[in-house]
Amino acid sequence: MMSHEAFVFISYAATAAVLLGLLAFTLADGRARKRELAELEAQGIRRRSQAVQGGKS
Amino acid sequence: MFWTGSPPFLAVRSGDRMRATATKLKGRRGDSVLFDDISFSVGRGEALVVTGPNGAGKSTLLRMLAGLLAADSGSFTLQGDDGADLPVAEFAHYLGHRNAMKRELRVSENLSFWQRFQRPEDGQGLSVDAAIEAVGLSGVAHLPFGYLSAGQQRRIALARLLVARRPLWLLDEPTAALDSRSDRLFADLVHAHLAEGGLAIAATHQPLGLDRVIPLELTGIHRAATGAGEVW
Amino acid sequence: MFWTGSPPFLAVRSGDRMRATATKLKGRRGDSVLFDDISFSVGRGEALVVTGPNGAGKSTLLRMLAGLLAADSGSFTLQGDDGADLPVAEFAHYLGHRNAMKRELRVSENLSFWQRFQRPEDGQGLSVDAAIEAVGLSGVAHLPFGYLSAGQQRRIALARLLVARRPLWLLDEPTAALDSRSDRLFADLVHAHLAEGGLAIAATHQPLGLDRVIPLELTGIHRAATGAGEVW
Amino acid sequence: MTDTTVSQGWFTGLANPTRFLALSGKLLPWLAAASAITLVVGLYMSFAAPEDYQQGITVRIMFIHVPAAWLAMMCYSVMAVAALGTLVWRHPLADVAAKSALPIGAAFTFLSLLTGSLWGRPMWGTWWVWDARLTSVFVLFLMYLGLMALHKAMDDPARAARPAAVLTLVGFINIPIIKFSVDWWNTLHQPASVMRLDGPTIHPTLLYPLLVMAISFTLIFFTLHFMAMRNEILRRRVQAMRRQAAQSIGGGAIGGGAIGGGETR
Amino acid sequence: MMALLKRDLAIATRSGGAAMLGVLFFLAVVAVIPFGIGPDLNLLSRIGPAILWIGALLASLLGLDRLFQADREDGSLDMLVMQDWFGLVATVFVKCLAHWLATGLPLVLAAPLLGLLMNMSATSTGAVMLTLVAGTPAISFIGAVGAAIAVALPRGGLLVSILILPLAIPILIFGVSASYAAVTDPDPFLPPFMILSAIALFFAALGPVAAAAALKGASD
Amino acid sequence: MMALLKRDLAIATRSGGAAMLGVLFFLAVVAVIPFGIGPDLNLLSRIGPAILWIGALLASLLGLDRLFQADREDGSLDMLVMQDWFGLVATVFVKCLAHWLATGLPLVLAAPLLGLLMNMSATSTGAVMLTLVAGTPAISFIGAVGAAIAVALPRGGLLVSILILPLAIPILIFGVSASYAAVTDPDPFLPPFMILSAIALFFAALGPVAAAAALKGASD
Ligand code: HEM
Ligand SMILES: Nc1ncnc2c1ncn2[C@@H]1O[C@H](COP(=O)(O)OP(=O)(O)OP(=O)(O)O)[C@@H](O)[C@H]1O
Ligand SMILES: Nc1ncnc2c1ncn2[C@@H]1O[C@H](COP(=O)(O)OP(=O)(O)OP(=O)(O)O)[C@@H](O)[C@H]1O
Ligand SMILES: [Mg+2]
Ligand SMILES: [Mg+2]
Repeated sequence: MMSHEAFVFISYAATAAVLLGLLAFTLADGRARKRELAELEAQGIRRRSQAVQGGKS
Repeated sequence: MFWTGSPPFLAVRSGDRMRATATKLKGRRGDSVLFDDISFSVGRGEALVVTGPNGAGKSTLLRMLAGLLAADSGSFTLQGDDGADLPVAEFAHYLGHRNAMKRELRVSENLSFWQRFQRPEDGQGLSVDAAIEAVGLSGVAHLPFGYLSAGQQRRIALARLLVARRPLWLLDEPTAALDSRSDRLFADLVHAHLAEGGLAIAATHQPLGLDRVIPLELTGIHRAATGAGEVW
Repeated sequence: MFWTGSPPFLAVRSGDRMRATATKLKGRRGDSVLFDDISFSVGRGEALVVTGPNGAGKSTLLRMLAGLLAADSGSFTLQGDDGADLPVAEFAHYLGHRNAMKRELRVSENLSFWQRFQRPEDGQGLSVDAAIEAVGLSGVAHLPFGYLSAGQQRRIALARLLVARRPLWLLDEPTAALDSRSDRLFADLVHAHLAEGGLAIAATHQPLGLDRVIPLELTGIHRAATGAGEVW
Repeated sequence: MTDTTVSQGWFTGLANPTRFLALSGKLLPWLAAASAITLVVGLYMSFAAPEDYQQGITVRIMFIHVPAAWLAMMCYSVMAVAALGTLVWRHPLADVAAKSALPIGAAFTFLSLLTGSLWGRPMWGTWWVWDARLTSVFVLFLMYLGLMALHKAMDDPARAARPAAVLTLVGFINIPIIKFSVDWWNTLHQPASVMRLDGPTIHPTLLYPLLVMAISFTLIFFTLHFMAMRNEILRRRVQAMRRQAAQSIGGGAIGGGAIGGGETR
Repeated sequence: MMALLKRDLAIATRSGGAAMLGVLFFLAVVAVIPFGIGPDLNLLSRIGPAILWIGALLASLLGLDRLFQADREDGSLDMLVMQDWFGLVATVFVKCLAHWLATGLPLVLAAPLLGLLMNMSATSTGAVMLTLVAGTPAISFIGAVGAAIAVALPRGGLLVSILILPLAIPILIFGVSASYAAVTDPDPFLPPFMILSAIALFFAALGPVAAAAALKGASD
Repeated sequence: MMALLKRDLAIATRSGGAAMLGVLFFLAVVAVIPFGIGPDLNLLSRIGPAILWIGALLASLLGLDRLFQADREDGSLDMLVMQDWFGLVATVFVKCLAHWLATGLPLVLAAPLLGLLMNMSATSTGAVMLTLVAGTPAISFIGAVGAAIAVALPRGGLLVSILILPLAIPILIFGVSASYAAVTDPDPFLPPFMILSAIALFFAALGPVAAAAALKGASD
């Protein structure tokens, strides 16, 4: 039987892990998308309305 | 004339104004505009033939006319003889690339299903046997549809148009897989349909053997969608 | 010539004796004999074109040649250059009415699957991209096959013949749904195949645009099976 | 293809993806900072809180269990509103909002299940019971995952939007079931003590840390959601540009050129 | 519409043997449960209604994903969608009905046999049959929504089940509790049965409409 | 052959991550059970192995009938049949393998989690996993025969379910009884497990050959 502290600790650790994981995934995803956009732009493909609405975000 | 039996309810009378009218239709697939600003008008006894290279958008156009795809803009209406709008879905037959028949059911079962499903209460049309006869396949009625050859299957799919009479025919490559005799037979069918006051719109790569048609050519040159289409 | 890269392993050399030979083939469907006593011989660089009305038995014949149906009697053999019998299944491509592609997979995935599945270890053939290019559809490689139009789908099905090189082509209505430009493109493909020592057997309703062909016409007149065929 | 047609109006103007990118870009740093600050304060308060006389130290699990459970339900509610947006206004940004909320909602639901289990073991003596509250949360988790699977199954986001929205709305009945399951069926799980019509019945020393943590989790949710929405917009932008590029290479498409059709008679 | 019903039934009985498959699966479920709880006839008869209901729910999932897919593949779906809104809703309704007749009804009819195997009393078996008659159509109707959503997916089977099962839970709950209420004394049978019927009616109204909407949207 | 495996897996995963779908499906099935038989943890843990096995059987049955039918409808089957005998047998084997990988394996891997939810002991969960590893491929292999026969008969797959499910039921029964034998004391685990493995091996050898023969004969 685990001590009660262990249950509390696992709860907080798991929460931290899940939330940080979600954050890391989201950041990595965003970075990958930006990279793809940059690649496309390097190939000279841009959004048609880019001139009007302005650039990458 | 092979439409025996019931009087030709579609027969052209003076003053008949049934018309299928497209106004500035625009069709898009994904991000490219296949066609834009397509307008035409087809009246009783007239046939419109859509041509164009593979991928031009013929099937897309026909599916829009049938109401299976929403047009990007523009409209297509069918007006009755009294000038009122008719629902295309109930007054048009659509024959697509696929035959809409169940392989495991007999030819006669398939056709009589569509007859009962598509013929309005007071509607007319050939009997199943007469329709099979009309496409020159008497004798196959009892075979499962899957046993037929490709051309025979297509001819049975054409027979569906005969068992429930509807004024507007939308045909997507109706003569695919047909031999030359059946090509003529098909031309006769359409002629008879037009003669009785029907309307037809067909997409095709092959001459259909019809003599008086309104041509509509899609160039197959697509352009990228802009404006409203570019959301992202 | 679009077969770039590897040397044309099929190139006709004097003394090449690869031949596809049918002897007294008899085909039956149900209780009727579709054809009987069909014999022909096709050598390198030659094409046999089977014609006949719908339901004549063209597809049945081709499926027999491919080994997908058992012949009622008679035989079909493919002899290699050294006169030895080759297994048809491994040396022939069969293109049926249906395209043998998965709608949900991308065009390139479909083709590279067939490439790896049908190309023998040491075999040759175009790369997937080159094959797509050869049928004039570069740019669609990444699209799901189901997104293509009917004619584009058929052209991709033709591209399958190019990604794995096999000497004998069995084609069932190869040009169905093709536009006239693609018809010519197809004729060029077959020409190239023949020029490099290939053999082709095609069933069709439309002129294929090939100039030197061996014709074979099925009459479409079937007779009831008798004798050995009539068991009951 | 009316689903991508943007009609004009203040609402759609505000929800224009490009404008959203600009706005959320400005807002995000503030949101992130606020989440971080409230989280630190909340954590400090939860560990400073006295132990419960009944539950001992395990009461600290409450400070993450309860906010996670609330967020799991709130996230689904946000999705349901977005689904209405998809179905009624047909705005593509609504679909983006619904889709990108999915993994976050699934994560919070998972956390509430996990911390609940970890709490249940010492308190009830079992990891899991199939009572109404727990099971309905489990079903919520399944619905998140099912919707994710549905989005993944359709490669074209425009085609997944409406079916997913329909399903989201149909599944919304589960939310009141979760909320009131403890009242409708007698279960092991304890009934509401904070969000009650007659005011909270929980002791302030426990209530305040709980509320701060709840605020913090809510801010974290919005931070992550905005980030995910931005990613999703960029993903769709890349997809659109790719398709467009491919079409201009193959298929003979030329920009803005003459196209098929025209008057025929 | 009768024509559609007849056609779908003809196809169901001719190929696939959906009815048989459902009943056999049902039988398999009932056959393995005793292994778990041992030869305790008392317990068996107690959980019998629940097992029958679970079996029926799961068996209904078989073949559900093909409800519209087969029609889509041969092109018939175009003609079905090419109707006015009421026509389409009615079509979906009839297709659900055909699905139920081919898979649900056989289960209802097989219930007495299975009740025997589970050592259930006649009252109990009767109650289960009654609730199945009311409940299984609801599964078909709500299942149609999943089938319509997954119509374009190659292997929608699992996905459809996943999407549908959570929604089918209320049907199961009230079906089982009505069955139990019929045999345990203090509980009245009618209230849960009425709720079950209400759910069934609700799904019969909602399912076809939602499925029709999904089909209209899916057409391409 | 690797290409075929890859393609079939790709098609399976296109519809939303096959592995995840399998697990989800299983979770949904397991979640539904307590609604039926009630939240009695004791009872649940007792019927747990049976539930897991029923879920596995159901997951295998969903979509099994399409194993060759999809290939037939798009014409691919012709190319598969147009191989020498060994090629065809290998092809069938690989297709079964792909089917198992996409539907059976995820269930095996998810079993521990589900065991937890069903309050099953570690031994019990382990035994179920072991029997599932041995048994679920057998269902795919014998199911292939049914799928091949179904492809062959243009209008009468009725045979399929009648032939195949009775063959699959022994797998289910031995799988479940071996799982129980592992936890209930007097019964030895090995005998039923050996029988299960023997059945699996037999079906793995017989299934592809029989299915290949049916496919060869079916081609028309
Ligand atoms: C896996 C197991 C569990 C799940 C899924 C779960 C789920 C939930 C949910 C959804 C809520 C929010 C309810 C609302 O807003 O009305 C909640 C609140 C709460 N839960 Fe749990 N719970 C679990 C286990 C536990 C355990 C073991 C305990 C303590 C012994 C517990 C104590 C609480 C408390 C104190 C609240 C706050 C109620 C309030 O003040 O409104 N939960 N839980
Ligand atoms: N479901 C779809 N999703 C996305 N794009 C599609 C879809 N169907 C067709 N397209 C694309 O739209 C274009 C037009 O297709 P359509 O089928 O209308 O052509 P078509 O003129 O009928 O050609 P064909 O003569 O080959 O039948 C093609 O480039 C095709 O790739
Ligand atoms: N699977 C089958 N079972 C029984 N009979 C069949 C089967 N397939 C075809 N037939 C019959 O065999 C005859 C020949 O069919 P086949 O498909 O060979 O014709 P075809 O020459 O290819 O015609 P088409 O030009 O229409 O493709 C037809 O009369 C058809 O009804
Ligand atoms: Mg077309
Ligand atoms: Mg043919």
